Amino acid sequence: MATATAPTYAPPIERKRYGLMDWLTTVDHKKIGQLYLNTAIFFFIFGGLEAVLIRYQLMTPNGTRVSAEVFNQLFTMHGTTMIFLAIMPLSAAFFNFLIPLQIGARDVAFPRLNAFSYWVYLFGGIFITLPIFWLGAPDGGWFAYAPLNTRQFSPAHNMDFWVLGIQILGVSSLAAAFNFVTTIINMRAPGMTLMRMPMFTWMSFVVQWLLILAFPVITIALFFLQFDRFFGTTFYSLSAGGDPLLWQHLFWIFGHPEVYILVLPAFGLVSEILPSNSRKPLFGYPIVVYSGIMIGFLGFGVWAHHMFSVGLGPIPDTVFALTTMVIAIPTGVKILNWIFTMWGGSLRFTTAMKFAIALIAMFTIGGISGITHASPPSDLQQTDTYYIVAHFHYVLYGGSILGIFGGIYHYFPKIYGRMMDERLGNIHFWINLIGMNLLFFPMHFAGMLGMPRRIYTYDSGQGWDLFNMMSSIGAYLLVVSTSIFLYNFLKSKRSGAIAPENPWDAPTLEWSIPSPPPEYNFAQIPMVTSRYPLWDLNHPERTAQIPHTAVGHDEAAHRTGEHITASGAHESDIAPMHIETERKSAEELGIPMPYPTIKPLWVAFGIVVMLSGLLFLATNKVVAFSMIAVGAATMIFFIYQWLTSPVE
Amino acid sequence: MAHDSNDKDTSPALAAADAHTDHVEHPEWPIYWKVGLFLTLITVGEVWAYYVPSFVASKLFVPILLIMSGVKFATVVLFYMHLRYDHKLFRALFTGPLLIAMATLMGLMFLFSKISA
Amino acid sequence: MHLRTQPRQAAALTVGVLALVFLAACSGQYPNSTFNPTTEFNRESTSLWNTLLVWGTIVFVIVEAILIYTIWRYRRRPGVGVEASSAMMHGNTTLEIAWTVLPALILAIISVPTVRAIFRTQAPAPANALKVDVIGHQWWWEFRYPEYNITTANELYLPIGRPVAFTLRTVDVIHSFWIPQLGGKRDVVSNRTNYLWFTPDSAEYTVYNGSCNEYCGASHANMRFRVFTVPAENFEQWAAHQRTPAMIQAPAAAPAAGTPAPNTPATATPQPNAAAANQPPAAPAPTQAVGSYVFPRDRVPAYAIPATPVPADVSFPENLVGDIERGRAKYSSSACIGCHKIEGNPMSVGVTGPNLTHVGSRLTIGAGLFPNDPRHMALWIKNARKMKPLQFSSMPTLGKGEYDPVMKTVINVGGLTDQEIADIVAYLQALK
Amino acid sequence: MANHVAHASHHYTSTGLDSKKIAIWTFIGSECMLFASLISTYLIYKGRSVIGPYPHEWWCASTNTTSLTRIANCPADQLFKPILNIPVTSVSTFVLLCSSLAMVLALAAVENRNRPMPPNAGAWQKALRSSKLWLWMTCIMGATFLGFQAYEFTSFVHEGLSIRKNLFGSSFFTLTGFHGTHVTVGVIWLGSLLAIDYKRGLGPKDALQVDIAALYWHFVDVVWIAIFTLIYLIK
Ligand code: HEA
Ligand code: HEA
Ligand code: CUA
Ligand SMILES: [Cu+2]
Repeated sequence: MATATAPTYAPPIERKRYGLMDWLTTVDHKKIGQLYLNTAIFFFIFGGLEAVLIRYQLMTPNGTRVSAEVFNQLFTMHGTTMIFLAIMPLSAAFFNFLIPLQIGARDVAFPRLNAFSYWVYLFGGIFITLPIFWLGAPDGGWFAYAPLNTRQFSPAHNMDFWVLGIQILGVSSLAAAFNFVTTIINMRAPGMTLMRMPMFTWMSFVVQWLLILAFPVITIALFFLQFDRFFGTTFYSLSAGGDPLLWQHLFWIFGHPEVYILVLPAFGLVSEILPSNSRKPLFGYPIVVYSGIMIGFLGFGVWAHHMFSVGLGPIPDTVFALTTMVIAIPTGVKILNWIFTMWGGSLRFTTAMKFAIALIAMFTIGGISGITHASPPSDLQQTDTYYIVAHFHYVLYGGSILGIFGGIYHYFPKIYGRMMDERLGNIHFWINLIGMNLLFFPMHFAGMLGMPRRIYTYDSGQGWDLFNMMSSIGAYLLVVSTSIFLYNFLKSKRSGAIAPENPWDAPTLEWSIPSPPPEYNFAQIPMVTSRYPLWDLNHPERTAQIPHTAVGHDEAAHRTGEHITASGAHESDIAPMHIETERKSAEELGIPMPYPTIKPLWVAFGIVVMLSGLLFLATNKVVAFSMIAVGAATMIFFIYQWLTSPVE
Repeated sequence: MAHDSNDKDTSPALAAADAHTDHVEHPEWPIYWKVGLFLTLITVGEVWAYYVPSFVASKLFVPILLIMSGVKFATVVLFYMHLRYDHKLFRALFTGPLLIAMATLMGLMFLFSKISA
Repeated sequence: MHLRTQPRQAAALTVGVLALVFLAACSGQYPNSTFNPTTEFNRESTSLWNTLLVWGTIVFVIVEAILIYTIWRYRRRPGVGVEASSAMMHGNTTLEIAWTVLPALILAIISVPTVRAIFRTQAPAPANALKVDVIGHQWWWEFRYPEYNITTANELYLPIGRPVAFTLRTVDVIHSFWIPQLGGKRDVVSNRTNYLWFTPDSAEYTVYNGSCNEYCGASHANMRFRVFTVPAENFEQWAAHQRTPAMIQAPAAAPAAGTPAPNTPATATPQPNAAAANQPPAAPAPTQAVGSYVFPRDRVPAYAIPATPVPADVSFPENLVGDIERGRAKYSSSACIGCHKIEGNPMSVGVTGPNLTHVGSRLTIGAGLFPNDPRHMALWIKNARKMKPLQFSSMPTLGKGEYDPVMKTVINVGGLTDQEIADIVAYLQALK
Repeated sequence: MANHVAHASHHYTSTGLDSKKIAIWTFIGSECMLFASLISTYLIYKGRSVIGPYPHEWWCASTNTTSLTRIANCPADQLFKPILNIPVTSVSTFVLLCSSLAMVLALAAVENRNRPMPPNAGAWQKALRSSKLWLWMTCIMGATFLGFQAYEFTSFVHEGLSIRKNLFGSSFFTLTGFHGTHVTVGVIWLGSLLAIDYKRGLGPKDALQVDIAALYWHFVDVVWIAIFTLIYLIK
């Protein structure tokens, strides 16, 4: 971002925006977080409905409720939607909302880039979702293996939408990742050392690195596919000698880190929920941090465990089997540290707590089944069967989704300033827990008894009927439970009980400010002296044994040119750890806030228009090129505007 | 990423002195031109090697070339990109990903038996 | 109290659900179970599975037990505050080392048999192995026995007790070749060749189902095949018979309906095919052709006979009598010959479709999708693209006046009348 | 933003470093994976094209045979020479290297803008203080590199290698094309800095802006160092 520095700026025009415009132009990480949250919940419902249609079709053998073509679109879009449009953005919602609050910052490092990420995600999501409405949706499976994904075998537009859509969504994830890495490295409050960061921020930090290193690979794989489909290059072309395994390797080099991108934020949320509701610090904080880092790091060395059946040969199989198994160790460490966080505590079973506990129980099942196919000869009987479907739903639903539900119940008061209905939450939890097990557990059996995945129909008398019936009933239960959640979410937003600053008596910074937080988050940046600043104030006995130091405080004072008396000079910008209750406006406090701006939205829009132009390349050159031109022009113009206008 | 102490920040915060002039003194022309010359010489060496058939035939060819470009790579990064002088955080930000990238590349070369153990 | 009882309910309910499923799994018939020790490959993977299952269960039980105990024991009770001993407050190094090392040990234990099995299952095939070339097509399987130069489709005959070595290729996208009962799957990868071998030494004298397991497009679900594991001598007979050119076997009774009586080996006087042309539909004179064998129908288990429903919008008049000779003539002059090969029919030389030389002797058509009887075959020929989701490059809709869902047109010119279809069916059914 | 001196007291940063500089380094780390994927693909497909032309061998189309030396008795119109043109590329490589030198000098000039010039400073020392000069040099050399690449691409197409021709064509043009795009972006970026320089002069307070652009520029150069060896020189 080669922007000129302040002096060259045109004098900023201060304009307050209201209503819709307020949302379209916001650069406030909390509002952007809410946008992410609501959009992602919508897409979760959408992907869920696709899944329910899948179950409806498979409920009985030789079902004819949906056609083969539609079914293939359903499972492709279900997987794509859930992963790229539901779970990743749900995590992003928490990144946006929580990271600055947890590290005691007033915003992210690049607020406008943050808005940009959201708009790209929204437009990308719409772009890739629309075609399902005219039954022209992507139908190559969520990992779209070559050569089935090439023009030769998928001549229609279906896969065009997929390749362009994922490309667009990648832009969003990467932009956000750079932003959060910088934020976490650089925007921490005085004394908020890395080893004092709340666990959610830590896991997010790892995830940002996974995004930064994994997404470029899929980006390239997608560019190859894009060029093949639109410009006739030969990367995956059979006649030219292209190698389908190139796609598979590139995809899974991204794909495996991706699965930890999906689960680590949930792990982070659980690591916040458990201590608060056990009234006890996280057990073995450092080792939980390191295990998170290890999981992320090892995640780059296991990708070929998705390819045991393609015939890599015994030596690669062995290597990847072993590296894969090793990941069980750091993950197990997490599981047991969570359990022992509760050990000796005084547990309060809030809905959030129930979801956190359920995650421990359910994810373990998925993890262990993961180990059973980390062993290639055994995997050869499992791969591409429903046993795999069972595995990844136990880790994805039993891991990511349960954790995120927990996170929503836990942080709803902070986000919306109102409590969620615990009674409904309780009902949601139990139906959800029973439903998901009824849904996914039988899949283990269907798989080991020979049922392939991605089949739109199966013959009767194969011994799969009962299990499929169970799964389908389970899915219907989840419709019920999720609907209850949805109702609770919308109702509580409007009429939930007013929430105090710290309803759960939690230890971390985000709870030291009003709910919902004021636009500037912290009137005075707190100077942190330990890992559990709020417990230092409220429950010193809980944190008595961990070291408390004022590391970095003088330096901060020096750097901000302020002198903090022991009591904390109150007109100063930073102050000793304290709790803020009254909310003033940023103007009153003289805190400069970034200007709202529409530019990021337009840039995002330009990108999407530009790429959409490719769709018409084959049919109507004029339309194609004019769309590309207009899109590019919009993008460039607003990037220029963006870079030459002041932030605040 | 790994920071291994509970109470003491091993993050670079303490090292940096002052927000206003956060980058340390960078070298000047007297160093830069030497670096440039050094890079040019290696490049000449590489191209020359390419034109000696006997050398191309020998099994030293590839390793030597790789070493030469590796040295060039490192030189530019250390001197022109100032990693040698700048904050150690930047070194971490760059070398970490670089290592993963190179490991991945090597892995792929093995998997497609471009190189064999 | 309300909250207090929850964890127990949780445990109870979830355990209940799981138990239910277990029961379901342990009762009933599972024709595609991966747990049958029918080949050394299967014994390897099954024993490996057992090891993994045991250790997995141990880990699961331990973890969940500690979890449930913890949430029950330390649930909040009025008045009782945090009672954690200082050792359990922030962490406990010995414990943490313990649950780092123990999993490592378990993994070490399971990795040993894993690695052994990897190398065993991927060892080079024994020299005496029966060689079978598997070629994947969207959406059917081509099987070749180079030693016998037999080419067949969607049906494998394997001699019990002799190693079989598959060479796996595909002409289009990636598919995956799997016979759950006999051994692990292998992908057939475009521009690559894969290998898989095992010995059906303890396989029964029966039929197993096979399937495609890599998503390969519209009819991925309909890319099935059948494996007949038969005694060695029957295999040789079958092979000897399949090697011979097509032999028209007059049906037991006209109309050419239904399957022949069980166990009656296909009978016909082998003859040069030039003659076949001017041979009248001879009265069935059951003469034993030496070394001819087809898997006896009465031994075919129910699960091997497809029950795929026929789409409502395709129909074929009942008991329309087809004439073999007319059928042969029509077949030899129609579109069929462009894609299908019939050894002994000089006109029929196509290679893109399944080889039909002995199609009459097969159990199923449409890649394991329908039983091979005149009715289904007629429906298939009339409108394959309604019987099974297909694409441009595959079996066209042939019935006159039929709607072709792929071309989105009604077939008129070149379309076959029901009578012509019946004749062709009679001819093909006669190719035992 | 954190780097706006004016707001420093409002934007306390934990490392005291500039956020943009951290971001650009993170971005460069990400770019490592990007180019690693591209280079891997080129190397994986090396020698896998079913037809020529090839990077280092002669190719006779009619017989589809290759050899390191000119193939005798191959009809002239069927004979394709090795595609890669080492002399030309060596020059362009050298140009890009020099642009890196110019870039660091530009940065130094900006950083030292306010240093008093020694009284007996010669023309060269004065030149060293001219950020405009060195930014111009960098831009021009970058543009020259792009010119070379344009020439290279067109001549390859004339010699029968298009991006659709074979695996070599696809992976080669895509890899070098990606790099070329990066150079183009760099030239535009430096151009915008030049514009600012003419508008109001770049001083120490802009050093960070220039530094960030420079880091990007050097990285693009570094990538080319790898490409030149792995793609062009190694046979
Ligand atoms: C949230 C996402 C997520 C997570 C966290 C995981 C975690 C793991 N996964 Fe999973 N996986 C997926 C999502 C995920 N996976 C998806 C989506 C697919 C399918 C993609 C597709 O084909 O569509 C897949 C597929 C997949 C495959 C390919 C199967 C196939 O296609 O043939 C394999 C094979 O090794 C595998 C293994 C593992 C392993 C070993 C872990 C480990 O990380 C698990 C570690 C955890 C534990 C083991 C439990 C806790 C540990 C203890 C209690 C300690 C003691 C335990 C032991 C000693 C065993 N996964
Ligand atoms: C995090 C990711 C995630 C999640 C949460 C889920 C959730 C579910 N999945 Fe998903 N699934 C995948 C990721 C996920 N899946 C992936 C990656 C694949 C592989 C795709 C591929 O092969 O390419 C897959 C594949 C897959 C298959 C295999 C398809 C096949 O191979 O043929 C099946 C089959 O049953 C299935 C079912 C379900 C069901 C029933 C749910 C349920 O849990 C859904 C629960 C949610 C709901 C039920 C929504 C609630 C609905 C309402 C509230 C409606 C009422 C409200 C209004 C109308 C406003 N999934
Ligand atoms: Cu063939 Cu799936
Ligand atoms: Cu994986």
